[in-house]
Amino acid sequence: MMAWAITAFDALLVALLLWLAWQAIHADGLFRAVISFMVFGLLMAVAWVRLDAPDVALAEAAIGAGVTGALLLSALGRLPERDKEAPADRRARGLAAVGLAALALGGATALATIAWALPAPGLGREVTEALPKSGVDNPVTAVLLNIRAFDTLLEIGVLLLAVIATWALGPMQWSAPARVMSPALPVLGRLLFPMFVLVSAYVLWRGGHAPGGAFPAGALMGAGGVLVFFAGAKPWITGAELDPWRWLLSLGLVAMLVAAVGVGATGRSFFEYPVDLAGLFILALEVAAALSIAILLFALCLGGRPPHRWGSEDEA
Amino acid sequence: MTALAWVGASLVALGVPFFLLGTLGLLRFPDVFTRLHALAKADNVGLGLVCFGLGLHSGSLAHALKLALIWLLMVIASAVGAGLVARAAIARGVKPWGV
Amino acid sequence: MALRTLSRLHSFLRRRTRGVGVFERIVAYAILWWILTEGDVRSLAFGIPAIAAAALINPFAPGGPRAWRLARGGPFFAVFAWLSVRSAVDVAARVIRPARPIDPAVVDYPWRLQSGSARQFMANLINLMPGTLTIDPGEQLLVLHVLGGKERALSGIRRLEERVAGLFGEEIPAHE
Amino acid sequence: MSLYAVLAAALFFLGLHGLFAARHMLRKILALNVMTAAVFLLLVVLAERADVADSVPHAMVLTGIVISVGVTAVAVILVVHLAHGRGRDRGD
Repeated sequence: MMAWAITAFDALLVALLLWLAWQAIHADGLFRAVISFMVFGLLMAVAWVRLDAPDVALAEAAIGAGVTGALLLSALGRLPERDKEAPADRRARGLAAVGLAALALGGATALATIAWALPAPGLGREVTEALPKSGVDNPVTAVLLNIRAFDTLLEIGVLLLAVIATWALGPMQWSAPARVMSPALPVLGRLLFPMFVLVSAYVLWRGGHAPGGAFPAGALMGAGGVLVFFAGAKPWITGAELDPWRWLLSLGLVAMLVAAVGVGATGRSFFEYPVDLAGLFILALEVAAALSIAILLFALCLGGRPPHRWGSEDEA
Repeated sequence: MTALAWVGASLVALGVPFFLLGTLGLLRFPDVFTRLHALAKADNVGLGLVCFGLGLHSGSLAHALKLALIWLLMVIASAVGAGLVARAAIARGVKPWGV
Repeated sequence: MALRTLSRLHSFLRRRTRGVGVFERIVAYAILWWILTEGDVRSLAFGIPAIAAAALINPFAPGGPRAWRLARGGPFFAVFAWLSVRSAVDVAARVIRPARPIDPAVVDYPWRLQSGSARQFMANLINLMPGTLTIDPGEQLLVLHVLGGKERALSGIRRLEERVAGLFGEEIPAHE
Repeated sequence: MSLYAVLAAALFFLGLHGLFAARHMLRKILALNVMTAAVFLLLVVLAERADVADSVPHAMVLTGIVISVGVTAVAVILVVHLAHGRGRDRGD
């Protein structure tokens, strides 16, 4: 009975995800497409839970539905009217589309089959062996900040590059909301801001021994920042050159580099923490990475270089 | 299962129809305002019953409080959200149906 | 001595945050933290800075002094829960009945509440009450969307306003 | 679990098709994101097959999700600039 119900649930979830993905690409109207994509992200989080990947589910829920949704919706608001509709969308050139579709389906199925037929991968055993020496109990956190910390270093680097790229394109493309939609918004922002702080800290703390950690926490904090920004708060971060908040953008990258190279001073290799201090290293890097990811994601959502000073005209 | 767990499970079962009816209202009601009525009110009670039921089912005070917190946040979000959507609709010149 | 330091700290924090109830907030957030971590003491290394940050930093200016009467919170919540259930059952019944009995109307309701926070609270609360939805919480008038049964909804709103006034400790004129 | 492998293949194809068939740039970005989700899904599904729970793919996907939001942000801002005809005639 239970197994049957679970299979039915999986089938329903898969069907919904496919339908939403189709809607995101082919639905009438960009707004509908973007909303479909956001719901797709939320349901993907459920799929991650079903696939025993709760860490991924947390990040997907905060980023996929929160940050990406905010990005896409604010972009939609900034597109000129004439550009919003794409009338020929649905009648994409028939034959070519069908051919392409067949080719893509064939290719994707072939790839998936090959991947499925390959011997079961697994670094699971290696990770389990290294876990006691890593300094944390959650294997995903151990991989992210110790065993494969190099990946995380580069990832934060990519995020920083993305912020630099968007800021380099010019000043903000969507300013603070033109008017506060309702007096309820600041009240809501005031109420929710402490919640975001507390829950992010909680997720960060949990990362040491259970699903959670710097990425979901950073994403949550970033999403919270975006929310209070749209509720009418003036951000701390500005475009001014010597703005101390701007240093937070590179805090994660700098902290990780210092940790990576710093251990070299004691004759170790890149990211090889002293075993008895590993927990401390990870703790410090997690806090730095979470703060940095939060502010990087927030900076991305600004859509360009913020003004030198958030003037009072922004809150009108 | 203990008696508490049974009560919890039946509360969860009682909550689910509210979600279904709220969603049905979204489909059956004619305009954005009436749909907001259906969603905000039905989901508030539906989630409340589900969270309360799960809290009883878990048998742990901390779990129950956490679920209550989730419900509280959701109630705040849906009350404020419904008001925002209604306000935005009026600002865009949407006329209420049947008025 | 310790008491004096504490009271000095209190007034310092008060000035820093230009608001009321820093200590109340710290207590409230500490309780929240306790709920989140299920009382795990090892979490305090994260908890203390987080509680402090949540209590001291807030990008929004504080609202007016909030004079919630805690003693009235319990009864108010009971009324809220009962009205929520009634409103959900009401809307569910309208959805199920094949005739779909709705008769929407937009009504203006003159505020009797005075303070901003009480009005804000009420305007949002209305969205969860039987058959009413806030469209615009204006300065003079509260514009409502009613799902049907205008008079009944309005008398419900009147009673709700009196309850909110009680919760916020406000005196409001009786309905004529 | 093989159901999710099929989902991964189908999503990848949907996204790839959309990437070419969709006209509007924003839709192309959505299609690209659907493809990314498909790749993540395959990674995690394959990790599920291993005998010992394998957390490396999970960590990779976590990293990937954050990178894809960075890519999406840059792409979206380029689309907005494109729609306003900026970038050619303005130096700043």
